[in-house]
Amino acid sequence: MAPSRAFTRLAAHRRVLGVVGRQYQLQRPYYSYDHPPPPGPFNQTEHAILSAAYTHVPEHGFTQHALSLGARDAGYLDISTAVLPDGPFSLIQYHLITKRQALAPKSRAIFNALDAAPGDGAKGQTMKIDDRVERLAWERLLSNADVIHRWQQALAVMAQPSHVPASLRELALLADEIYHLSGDGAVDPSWYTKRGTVSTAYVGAELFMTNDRSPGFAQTREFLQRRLEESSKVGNALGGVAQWMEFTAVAGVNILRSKGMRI
Amino acid sequence: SRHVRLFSTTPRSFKSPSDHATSTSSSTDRTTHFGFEDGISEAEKTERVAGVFHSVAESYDRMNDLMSFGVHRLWKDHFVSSLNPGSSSSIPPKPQHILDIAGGTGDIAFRMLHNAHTIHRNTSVHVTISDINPSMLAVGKQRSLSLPPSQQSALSFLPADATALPASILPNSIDLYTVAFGIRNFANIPLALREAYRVLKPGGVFACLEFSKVENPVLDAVYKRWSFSGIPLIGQLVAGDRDSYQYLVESIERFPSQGEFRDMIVDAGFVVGGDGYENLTGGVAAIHKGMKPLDG
Amino acid sequence: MKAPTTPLRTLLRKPIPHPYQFLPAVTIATSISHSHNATFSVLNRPPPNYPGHVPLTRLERAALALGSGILSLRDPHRGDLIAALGEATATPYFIHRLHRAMLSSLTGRRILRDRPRITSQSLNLPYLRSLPTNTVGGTYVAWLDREGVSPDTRADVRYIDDEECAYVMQRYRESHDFYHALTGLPIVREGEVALKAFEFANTLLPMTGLSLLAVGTMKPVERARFWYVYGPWAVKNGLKSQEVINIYWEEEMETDVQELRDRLGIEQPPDLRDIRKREREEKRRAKERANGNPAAPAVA
Amino acid sequence: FTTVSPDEVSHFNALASSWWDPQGPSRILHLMNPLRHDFIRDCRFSVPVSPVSTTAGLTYLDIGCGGGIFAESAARLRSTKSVTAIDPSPEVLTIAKAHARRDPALRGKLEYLNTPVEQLPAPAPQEGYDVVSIFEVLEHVSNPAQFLDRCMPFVKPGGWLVMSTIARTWMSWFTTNLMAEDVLGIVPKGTHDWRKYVNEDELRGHFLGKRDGWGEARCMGVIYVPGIGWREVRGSEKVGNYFFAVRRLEN
Amino acid sequence: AYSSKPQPDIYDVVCVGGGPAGLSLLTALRANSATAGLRVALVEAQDLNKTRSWTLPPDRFSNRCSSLTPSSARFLDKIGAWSHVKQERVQPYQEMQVWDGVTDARIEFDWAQGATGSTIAYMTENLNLTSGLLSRLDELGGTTIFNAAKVENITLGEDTEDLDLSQWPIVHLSGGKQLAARLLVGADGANSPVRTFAEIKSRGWDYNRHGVVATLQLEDHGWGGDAMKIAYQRFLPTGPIAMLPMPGKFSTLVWSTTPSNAVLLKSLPAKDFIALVNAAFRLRTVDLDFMHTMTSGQDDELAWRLQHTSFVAEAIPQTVVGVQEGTIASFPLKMRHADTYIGERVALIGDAAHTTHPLAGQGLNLGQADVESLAKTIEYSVLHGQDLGTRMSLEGYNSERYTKNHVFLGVVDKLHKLYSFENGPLVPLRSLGLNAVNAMRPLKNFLMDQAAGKGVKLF
Amino acid sequence: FLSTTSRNNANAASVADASAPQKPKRKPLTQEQRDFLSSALRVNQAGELAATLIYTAQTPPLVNAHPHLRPLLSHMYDQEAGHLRTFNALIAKHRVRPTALYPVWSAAATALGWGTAVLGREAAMACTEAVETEIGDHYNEQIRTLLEMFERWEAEGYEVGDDLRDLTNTLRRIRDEELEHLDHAVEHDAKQARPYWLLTGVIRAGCRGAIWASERV
Repeated sequence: MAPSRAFTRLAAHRRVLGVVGRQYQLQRPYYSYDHPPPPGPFNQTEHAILSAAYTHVPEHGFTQHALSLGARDAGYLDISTAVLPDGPFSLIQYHLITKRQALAPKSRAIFNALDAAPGDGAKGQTMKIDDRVERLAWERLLSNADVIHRWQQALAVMAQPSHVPASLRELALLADEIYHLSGDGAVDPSWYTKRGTVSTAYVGAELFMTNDRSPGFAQTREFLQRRLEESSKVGNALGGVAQWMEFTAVAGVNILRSKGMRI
Repeated sequence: SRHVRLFSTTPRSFKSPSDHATSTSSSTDRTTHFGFEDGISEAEKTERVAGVFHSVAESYDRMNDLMSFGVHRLWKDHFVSSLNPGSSSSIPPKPQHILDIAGGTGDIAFRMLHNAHTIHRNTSVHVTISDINPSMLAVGKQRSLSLPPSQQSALSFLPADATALPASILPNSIDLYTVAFGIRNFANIPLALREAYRVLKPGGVFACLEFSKVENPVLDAVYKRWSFSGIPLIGQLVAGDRDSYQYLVESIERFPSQGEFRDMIVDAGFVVGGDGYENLTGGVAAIHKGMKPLDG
Repeated sequence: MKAPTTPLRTLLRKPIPHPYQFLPAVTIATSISHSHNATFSVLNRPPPNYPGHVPLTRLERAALALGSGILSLRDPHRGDLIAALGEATATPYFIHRLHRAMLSSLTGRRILRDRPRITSQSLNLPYLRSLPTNTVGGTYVAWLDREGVSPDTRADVRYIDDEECAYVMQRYRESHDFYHALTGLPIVREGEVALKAFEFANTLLPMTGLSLLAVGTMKPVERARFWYVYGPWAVKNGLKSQEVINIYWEEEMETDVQELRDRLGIEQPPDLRDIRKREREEKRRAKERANGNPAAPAVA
Repeated sequence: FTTVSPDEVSHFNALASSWWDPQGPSRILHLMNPLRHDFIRDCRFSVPVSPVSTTAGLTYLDIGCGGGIFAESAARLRSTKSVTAIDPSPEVLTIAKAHARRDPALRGKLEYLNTPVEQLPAPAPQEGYDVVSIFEVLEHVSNPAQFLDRCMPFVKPGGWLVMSTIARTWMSWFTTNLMAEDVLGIVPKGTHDWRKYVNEDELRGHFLGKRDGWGEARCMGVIYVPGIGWREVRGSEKVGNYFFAVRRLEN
Repeated sequence: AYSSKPQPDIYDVVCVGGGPAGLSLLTALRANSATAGLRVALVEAQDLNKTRSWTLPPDRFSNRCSSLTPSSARFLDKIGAWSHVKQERVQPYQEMQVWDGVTDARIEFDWAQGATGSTIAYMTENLNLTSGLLSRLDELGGTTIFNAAKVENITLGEDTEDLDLSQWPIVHLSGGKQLAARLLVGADGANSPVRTFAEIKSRGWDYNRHGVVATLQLEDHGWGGDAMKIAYQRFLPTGPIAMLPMPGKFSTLVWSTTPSNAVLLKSLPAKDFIALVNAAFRLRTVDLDFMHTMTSGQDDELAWRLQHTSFVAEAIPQTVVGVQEGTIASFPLKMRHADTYIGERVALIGDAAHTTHPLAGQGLNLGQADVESLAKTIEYSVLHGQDLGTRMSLEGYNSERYTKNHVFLGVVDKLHKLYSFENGPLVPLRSLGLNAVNAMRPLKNFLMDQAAGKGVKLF
Repeated sequence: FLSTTSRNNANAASVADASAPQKPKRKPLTQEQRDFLSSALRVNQAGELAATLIYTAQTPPLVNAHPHLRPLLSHMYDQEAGHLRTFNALIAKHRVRPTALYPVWSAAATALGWGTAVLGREAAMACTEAVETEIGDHYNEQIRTLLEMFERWEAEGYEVGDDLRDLTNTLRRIRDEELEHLDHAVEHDAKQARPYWLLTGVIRAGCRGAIWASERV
């Protein structure tokens, strides 16, 4: 019965930590590298049920039915799915969180492979941040492939008012993960604009993907690239205008100073 | 004629249930509280609670309406639909045995039967309504007559004390253990939780719907003023009995907050999903759910 | 022939409102500057840039456009009128846009350089007939035979000033039949209008747009079919696909039609010919039932 | 007996630290300084120049030199042999000496003395300085006439006595007292006492009257326009600041 | 106490940087009698002897040229340097054709009809100018030149007991030499160490364009022959291309284009490079874009396209037939402007103060105008005994030049941005404007006077 | 021993292995602690940004009028720029969200710097003194909370992570440098500014408001 004792200890352990509040698993301020990370957003039971239910999604979609099938596979009772806080939405969240967390190992694999490949000369390293962002967003879209025919239904569930904050928070975390993995360290207002653009581009591409019949979702990738390019062009234009306005303002002050005014 | 919810604990000595030895001593003269009066013995509390329910018996629903601005019916519907009894992945569906504690008038039981039998057409779901107060059970029996026969056959009534369930309920036999607006009147909540843990099957779900702490400070201030001044006043005007309503309001205040109650559930050995609770209307009431782990 | 080296300034500064107006005194080796020469009058027309070229003043061009537009609506079979309408309305911007589209693609430039012509002599029709039916050449020839049309019925371009733009218009006109083969739309009015809608979305030539007015003259069921099936198909595929003017038809004879469609990004529309055939039979059967034997079972 | 007024000295001591701050209160003096050299050059060239004096280099005596604005600039000119600058206020002289040390070109050509003009030993009759300058001093002196008499012997025959001061008119009150000091604050408060201003005709009268051996007086009016600086305005000596010079005839 | 460190020797003006701006300032100071007495020093990192001994045969020209306006030429003449410049290598031009590559709207700059072709500007090689200035400076003598001396560091001096140099900049040269400067003039290029010492920020932005320069040989002396030389500039969406006449059949190319095009141009063999240059003046922009994607075979592509493109031969430069080997080079284009030109005992002139887009070819002229103004300010200080290094005396220079340069930089920046659009509403609008200005002669004359620097003083 | 996950903190969805019997070496941060640390870093970045922009805006007017102040101002600016770089690195490393009011603080700081500089040398020094006192107190507070957190951990037998220890030392170093600026300001007669109380009062209130806002937004 060792696992059960371990399991109860974990439950106790969690209580001792005063781990509280759903939002912690969605909002992750202050990643600490020396302290162990807080336990994952799903505990063991939820993880067991959800991972089992996830295999039924392609067939039954993100529904209660898939959940109960998953619970049955995991050896739980049909009623056990009631313990999941939001039912089908938990399954969607499970999909979102696992795919997001899968990005980190995938990104290392891709970028290291690109570095190692001498062919195009350490492309990974010299690869511009925008290309890395595009590549990571594309990888994340590809990971939707096997549930894409069920995704419009999932979007409907996510659009319910009670679930919208959690879905948006998850999207924000995805954008932050993408930019962190692409090695972008900017911490000025562009932090917000970049994450905003990649979020809108990603959501647009995901919607596009739900009815994209082209082989290998090639058109979705084109859509994503076009959307990212547009936003970067708009960004540059706005950046240019802001730069010009600042330059002109400072030049005005300099002219007044050159004319002898004591400012 | 709505019967009063009667609640009394038989003054038997408490057997400490199996391996989960808990801290409280087993002597009968443990002190507990009755509303804001502390230091009264447990037996005396059961005595006074029974008295309260007698006087307020006929206005049970009206009291709930007052406390929840009439929303408690919606809470109960949401409570049952979120549990979704009777839904099953296999054909023919596996039988489910549901135990509804302190469900005298049968509100929750009837909704569960409706959910299982009509919505899911799963007749192999059996609901046992248990309450310590025989008159509440009588009211429940009387109301169950209006149910369709198939549902009536799947219903049984059991007068019992939640902190010491009778032997007729075998350990590891219950699929779903629900308690609605009752647990705050239990004399010893941790004991009741351990009882629930004992009787539930591995994978079984403990679910509780109860008034709770309002989270938003502004709303909380308003709600407190309403419950402490408005309700006893109305109780006086409508039911001519101020102290019972006073007790009801105070018992809600004394009931542990969402987080604390969730910890008590976790202590009893259950596993909770996410936060372990779900607030209704900003925290006026809350649904707590726990599951007995497979290997528990 | 090199121009004498009179100082440019004196040349350009003649008190003529337009800076480099064509002057008989100095015959400039290259053609008239493409910007419009407004002041030459109907009497002394400048020499043609290419055989059959008739330089028009703005007024004449407008008159030609208007006249050919109205008349071709009344009688769509007048091919020459439609050709004139196309040329008259193409000049200010549209033909240059198409010309730039050709110039910015590799095959487009090759076409402009080689200047192939699609006529019954230039195409080896017997060889094409031997090609399997799924190839471009095969379908084109099969379509020619089925519609009973010959590639030579195309009129020459006369009213476009720039000589290369004239060839572009000529090429578009000669490839029109290949578009029929590519999309499988018949030359009956409904098929023609659907193809014109596709061409308008793809090449933006005003004549193709104007011929959409012919939708008004179609039968209600055809019009409904256009608005709900063929119209949206034409616009979507016309915009999405690459420029069809840049297809080097002579080199694509052997390629499979579906493969070409995928390469260009065009989806095959529902076969209009079969639909109309079934529709006709149904009408015939309904007519027989109405006047012949009312008891005949209506065919589902 | 002395014409130095104590409160004037203390006022200029407080001003000492910001004397050389380009944006400071004495900016207006810095801007006027070049015009002084133009005026002196016009004066000297208005008389057929005797060849001897130009080659050997001129000697200057600046009375009331303050921070040494004019003294330093005179010393830097190539045509200058030596400059002696005197001022009664000790602090302002320490500032002048400290500032003089910053420019190697001034070494040996500029000498500061902390004495009022009365205690300065009078030179031999034919000796003296080619140019004796009294800039913006007259309006701070308690008895201008005596002060001038005391300064005149220092001028070498053929040399020039040059000064600049402000005319006592309502216009100069409006510009220097009201506008400059109170409203715009470009001149520190308490610098000028309107009553001590000296009119141009009084000066002219002083020299014409009883003194022989002095040539015809020359005068140039100037006006300060904020943002543009000092400009010579003909006839404005009646109204505001003006330069005044008179030449000692060789006998 | 006697400080053991070597005493810095004291100069009135130390000019860092021996470019056209630095040399013409020192020459101006030495040539003017009032300022001839000043102790001046020149510090140059490169070897000036190479500039002194610079000679090129008449059929070879350096690729770094600039156009000198008549007012700059007049200033150089005033300081006596113009006669030292090899006049046979200087090419005045009397007319300028500027047209919009997308819509062919055109403007011609030339003097009134009757005038006997007075000059718009003089095309001179930078090296020709600097060697002329250097020979004039040597002729005047009196300047201590620290040749091939690198500036290690610039610090403020100390307050020793006999001299307080705490406000004076001390220039430490590589050889350990120390120069105390009453006025330190920064003529040391775009990222100037003097400007960094004075902690003056330089603001602006990069144009993401490269200027490709080359010396070309045309088929003839130009349409107007040697008497009437014409400069041409065509505005393409990727940037303007300019053909400026040099003596004989030669002319110099300044083509501002995208970095990728610049890389392609430098990598092409001569015949393809020539084909692209000819195409850039003749063909449509869509052909040009395509030819930039080709790696070779531009010349026969050009031959084919010429048959089908209509253009007026006399309105564009004659066909380029040769390119002088080794003169194809490129440099990044940017716009920078310092916050101020003066500091305590510091003055900035030329590229150190401002860098601009070459489309108006006025980079050098702005520098020369700065020098003229600074020399005048120094002369005024010397004549009035001011300490020529203090901020007080330098204010005149900053006040006179800063606004003028800022306006000029702004106009050139806006022109570049206006003409970088290939489609959209701006294209017809700008063409309408260009044709309108071309039609109004008084407005055109005003513009030409302003450009030549002799027009009415606005700021 | 609770297995710490890989360096780049890919917190796998599976539960951290808690079967080790004895107490884990370091405790995962609780939600409050994480909120405190992220808002602290956010506030500090905003504060240092404001400080750098105030000095940038103050330098030209001050240096033109008082050239001898240039070395002092550039020294103080370099230190503030160093602080900003440190906090920018920390925020990027710990993936903390920077303050959304970044442009607002930049505009406010530039206006404040330039305004006080034009008012005169004393006003500028008074502004520096007010801002530095406010920032100094804030750093003290943060250091105190961190030390309390460490004590609680040590009491429970856990160890403190190195990044938190480095953070505390950095905060101490930066606080001392800020207080040094404070002394410089007072040396250059910040107290003589007219009207002293109004000026410092308004600026300190503004700083406190800004700190409160940046913690949340």
